Amino acid sequence: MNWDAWLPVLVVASSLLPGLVIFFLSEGSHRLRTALNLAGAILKLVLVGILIWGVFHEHVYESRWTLAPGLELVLHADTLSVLFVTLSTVLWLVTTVYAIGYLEKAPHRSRFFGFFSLCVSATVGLALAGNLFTFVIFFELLTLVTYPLVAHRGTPEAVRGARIYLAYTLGGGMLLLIGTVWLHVLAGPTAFVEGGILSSLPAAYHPQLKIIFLLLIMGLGVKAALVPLHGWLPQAMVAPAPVSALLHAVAVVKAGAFGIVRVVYDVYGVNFTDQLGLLTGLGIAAAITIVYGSVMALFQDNLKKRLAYSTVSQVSYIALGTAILGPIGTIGGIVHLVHQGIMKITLFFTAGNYAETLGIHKISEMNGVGRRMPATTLAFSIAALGMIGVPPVAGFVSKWYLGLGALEAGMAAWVMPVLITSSVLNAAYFLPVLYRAWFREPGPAWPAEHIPAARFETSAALLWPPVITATLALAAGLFAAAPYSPLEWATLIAHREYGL
Amino acid sequence: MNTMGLLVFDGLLLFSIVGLAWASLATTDVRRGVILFMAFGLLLAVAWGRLLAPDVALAEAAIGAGLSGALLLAAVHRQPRPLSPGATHDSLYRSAAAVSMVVRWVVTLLSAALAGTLAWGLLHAFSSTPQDMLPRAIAENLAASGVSNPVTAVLLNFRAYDTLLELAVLLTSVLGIFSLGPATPGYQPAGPIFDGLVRWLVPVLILMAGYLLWVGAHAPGGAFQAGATLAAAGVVLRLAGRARIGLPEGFALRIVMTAGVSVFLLVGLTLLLLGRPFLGYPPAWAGALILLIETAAMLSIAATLLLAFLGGQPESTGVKAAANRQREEISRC
Amino acid sequence: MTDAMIGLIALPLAGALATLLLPRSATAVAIGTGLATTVAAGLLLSGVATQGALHYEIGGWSAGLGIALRADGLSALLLMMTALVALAASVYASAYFNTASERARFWPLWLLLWTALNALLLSGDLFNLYVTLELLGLSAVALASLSGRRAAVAAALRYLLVGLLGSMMFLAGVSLLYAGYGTLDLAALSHMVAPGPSAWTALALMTTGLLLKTALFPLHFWLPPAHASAPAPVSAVLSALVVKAAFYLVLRLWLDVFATVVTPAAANLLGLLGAGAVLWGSWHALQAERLKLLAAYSTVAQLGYLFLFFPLLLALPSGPARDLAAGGLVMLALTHGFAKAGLFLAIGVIQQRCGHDTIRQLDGTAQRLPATTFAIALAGVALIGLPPSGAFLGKWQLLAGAVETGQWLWLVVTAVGSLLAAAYIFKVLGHAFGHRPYPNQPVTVAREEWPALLLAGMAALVLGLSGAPMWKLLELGI
Amino acid sequence: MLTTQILYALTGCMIVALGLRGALLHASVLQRIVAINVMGAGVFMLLIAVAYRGPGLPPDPVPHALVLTGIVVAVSATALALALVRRLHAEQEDD
Repeated sequence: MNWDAWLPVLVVASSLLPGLVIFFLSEGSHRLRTALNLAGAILKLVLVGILIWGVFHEHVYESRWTLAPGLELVLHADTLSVLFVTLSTVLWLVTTVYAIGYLEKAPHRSRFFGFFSLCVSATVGLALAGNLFTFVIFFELLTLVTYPLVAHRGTPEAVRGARIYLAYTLGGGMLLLIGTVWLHVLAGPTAFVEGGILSSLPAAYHPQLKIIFLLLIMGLGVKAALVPLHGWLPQAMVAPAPVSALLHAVAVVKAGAFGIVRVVYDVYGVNFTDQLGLLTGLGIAAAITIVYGSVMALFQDNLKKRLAYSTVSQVSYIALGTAILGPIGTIGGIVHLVHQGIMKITLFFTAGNYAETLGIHKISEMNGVGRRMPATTLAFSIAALGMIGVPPVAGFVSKWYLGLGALEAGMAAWVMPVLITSSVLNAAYFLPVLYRAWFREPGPAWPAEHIPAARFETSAALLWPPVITATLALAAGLFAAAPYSPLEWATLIAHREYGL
Repeated sequence: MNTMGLLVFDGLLLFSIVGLAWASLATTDVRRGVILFMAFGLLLAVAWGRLLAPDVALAEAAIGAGLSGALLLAAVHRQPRPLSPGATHDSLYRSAAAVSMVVRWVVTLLSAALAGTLAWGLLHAFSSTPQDMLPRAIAENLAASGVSNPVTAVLLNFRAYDTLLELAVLLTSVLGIFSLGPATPGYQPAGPIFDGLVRWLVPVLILMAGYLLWVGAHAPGGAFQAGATLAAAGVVLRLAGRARIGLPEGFALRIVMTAGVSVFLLVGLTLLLLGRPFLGYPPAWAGALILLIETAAMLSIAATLLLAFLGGQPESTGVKAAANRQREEISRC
Repeated sequence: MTDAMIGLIALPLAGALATLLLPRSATAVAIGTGLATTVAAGLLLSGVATQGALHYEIGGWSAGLGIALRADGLSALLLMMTALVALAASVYASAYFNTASERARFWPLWLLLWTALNALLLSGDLFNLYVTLELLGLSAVALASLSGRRAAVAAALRYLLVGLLGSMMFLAGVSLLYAGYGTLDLAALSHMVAPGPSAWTALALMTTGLLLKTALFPLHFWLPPAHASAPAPVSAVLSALVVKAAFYLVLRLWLDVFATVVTPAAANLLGLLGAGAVLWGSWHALQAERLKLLAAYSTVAQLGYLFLFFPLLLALPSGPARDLAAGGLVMLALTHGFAKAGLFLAIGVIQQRCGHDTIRQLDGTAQRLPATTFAIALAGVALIGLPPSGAFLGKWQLLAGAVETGQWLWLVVTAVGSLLAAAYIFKVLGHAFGHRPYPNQPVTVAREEWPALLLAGMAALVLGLSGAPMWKLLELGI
Repeated sequence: MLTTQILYALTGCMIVALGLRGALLHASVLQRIVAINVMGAGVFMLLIAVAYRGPGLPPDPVPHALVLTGIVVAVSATALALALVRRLHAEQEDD
């Protein structure tokens, strides 16, 4: 069998098959379930390694399957998809370990891990999608498999939050579907080609293309939590911590941002989008979301809600990066896709640790938590500083490139103030938390101490994942220039997009 | 009968037919409506005779007016009190009195419009030259069909598949009736005069059924008319309060009920095995096969129509026709 | 291959007679006949795929004089779906009815219904279609009133009266056509029929009659009570197959026989009625208190989508675009067949296990019957039209056709309809998440839950992913 | 004689209209069943009128066969409808 055609399918299947098997496992078989999960994750990591090496050397991996005449399911590995696949695979491995620790005695674990693996398969499938049709299929599948995860706890709030999440995402999915069908009718099957394919269409179609662009961006914007469409994200925080960590920091939210990057670069082509005057609109929407998210985060006492609003603003940096014409801005946007993922997942892990170990849900309860759980709080601090953009953590790198890109593209007039205000706001809602955690005296007793302080401050499976991801965030910042680092890979993508 | 006389006859006949139909539907007393409907059916049979359709006239008289009338009268007789409108009224059509005039006018206009368009379409169809392709084809192939009566040829040879399905329809309706409950209680024994009439009438009916069956090959008649006459004999016996009305019991009853369809199917399939098309009788054997099928069909038509009149499986048979339906046991969750 | 056609009619009919004559071994005979009929359907499908449209003259008489059976791409696919759905429902029914007398009464009527469906899909003669429609109507009514409860009998009675009205109108249309063109054979008629008063009236009458039987929007009042009160396997087949057979006839008449007579205005009227059905059906499904009513209203809505295709098929010039839209229509019809049958069977499991199917009190059941809930979820995915399901491809073609012909109303209606469908499906699925622990074994009643799971899986996964060869098959049909 | 054919066809249309009106308007089920039978008779009259070729000429046998089949189908449908009505009455007495 030719390896090139089967590798992308294997990457998707490596989490799909264990997921389907886990569904039918009875609740009791922990070891088998854990083994299947970890085996799937490691196998995927190995396959992705091969993928990275192959794509770096201009090797083409593509598998096709026709669903109907003119409608093909295409999995094609190019530089941009590999970046997102690597991010998802690494973080999935870490989150699986974390989830095994987090759900120690919880019910319905077979169902949880089944849908968990399906969700990662959908994300990886979405990343590897070769044309807009396949992207839409995996986009809707992602909605379908994340609904049970958000509603996992079964409490009335969880079901209500899941229903709101569903209403938003299915509505967005319908807009995306209509836009894709319309584009399909105008321009035939739209494959993702670096530099975009729509510039060749006759000028008469331009008004229609503008409406289609609006539909696509609104459809994707729901998942990327652009301002008017972000309502579901804070509601979906009722989900268990590993779900919020992987889904709302990496899979779901990133899928929306990744979709915007795909549409702008590989369907319309960034120059053609600018020629249609759509880039500035996208930029303004992103800017509004950045500021709005940060402002709203200020007022949240619940730690996870604050992180949720911070996600809303941080994801729009990626949209801002795409809106900045020029390779440097693009690098800034794309590299932030990875950096934000690593930093935000650390924050959600640590929030999960606080809740699981000490029963802390509100920031007001975090006085002196640094003394009780030093390692977790250290990880929290690294990630928080990264979010603010303090070197050497990864966040600084992407903000630096965004600023540089704005200067180079002459859009500094309104991009720089946005970057500065949002960084200040980030500091405003993260630094007090750090101060309260490190320098305040702890209260008489923790709200609900589940796990006593034995050799480590909490169970191993809960402690090591945030520490690993914090070091990754640090490494991404320090060794940004190293080969195969996220920044290097983003530069490679930008060069191929702009054909340098 | 010169053309003027015919015209008068037609006019009179059609006027009374439409009059009876209107009267039967205008009255609110169901019993009166049913009786008028039976009269309407009989006049209709005369109309078919007038239009040179003797086979259909026989069937209309025996089945359309006769048996349908008997079924309807039995239903009216059993109806305890006027059906309270609440029971089966549709949310759209409340009891006749409460239906506002608007709805009546709308429905009347709607039906008039339907009749108008139907007439308009028909006149257009009649104006074009009558297509005689099919009658000519039947005339040519009549010799090979094994019977000389064209209607029987169409029913049992050219369009035999239709008749097979039609017998299946009859079987389905009886199975549906069986699943709805036991047969109706019988009637009290007949007085001497009625008993005498029955003693004379039933043998004549049976003889006529046999004749109709046989004559169907070359003159108006056939399985349906014969079956209906046989069923009529059974109905008369039932009305006379007789316990035994000639229906077999249990397994035998089921054999008779399915005789028509199974013989038809067996003949069709064996012909298929012999390399002929399905239901493609070899000309030499056609006559005999048609008679065989018609006999079986007559028996099952008579049995099914009689069981329909009885309203279910006669009690005395072995099958446990429980008095009221035992509810499905549904296990609790 | 033509023997497969005869087999498709003779086998279930012989099965019906056998189950009537041998009530004790009725279940075994019925399942055996079902398997044989499914094999025959498979043979026919492969025959049509290799040799193109098949044609068989019963009795050897040439078309017009005798009755011709026809099987093209469309009818072969519908026959295959009918066989699979009916077989799965038969396996389900063998476990659903627990008293011997019920089973003895159920099987003959069930196989007669199956005969009627096969005969209707194969028939190429107008009057023969009338007889098959009557056989279908009567057997469906007899099955619907099987439980003997008051609600079921009243609904079945109304269903019968509406069905009779529809058949009479259909017959009036047939008599008009016979008066005008002197033949009853569909193929001959499609060449002879020319626009004119008799053709328009005949089309109008026959279509009204069939719309009564398909329960299209204004004429749908009889469907929800009838389908909701019938036993589970019966309502599965009623919703998935019986109404669809009547739709198949409307399709056959409008696109084959009356192709030259049909005007875009008439097609738009059908489209509008379909749009009304989508919105009305989805809205009432959302308000439904009981699962079976929800599924019945969902049938009314899903049939509305199928009628939305008519204005598109009329407006698109015949060519690849039209074939794609026709393929989308058939894919949507097939997927709805499988999904709705799976949904009704799953609801039957819940109703039997709990004695009720009111949605509000579903919490306990949904968690204790994970396989059933999973079947409802899969069927729901197919009913909404979310990806891996065939309905996604069907709705894609519907949207593409709407965009291409610039008829934006259908696009908006489809979008709103799908979102409403998502609302009422997930209203049900919301109850599947609770804190009660799962039973160790996911499948509790194997013989009832596996058919539901397989049917729903067929709709949600198999049709969506392996639907490509179906389009090639359809070039032969519409 | 063309006028006989048209005369009977028009009467048929009128009977169909009467039957339809009765079927839609009547509340009592039995009368609705009668009305449907009347409507059926009307349609059969159309068919027989179509078959009529003139006083001396042999009529077209196909519509005759169709009407024969139609009559039998109509009676079986009526029988089932009446059984359903009877069952409804029985249920009414129970509760």
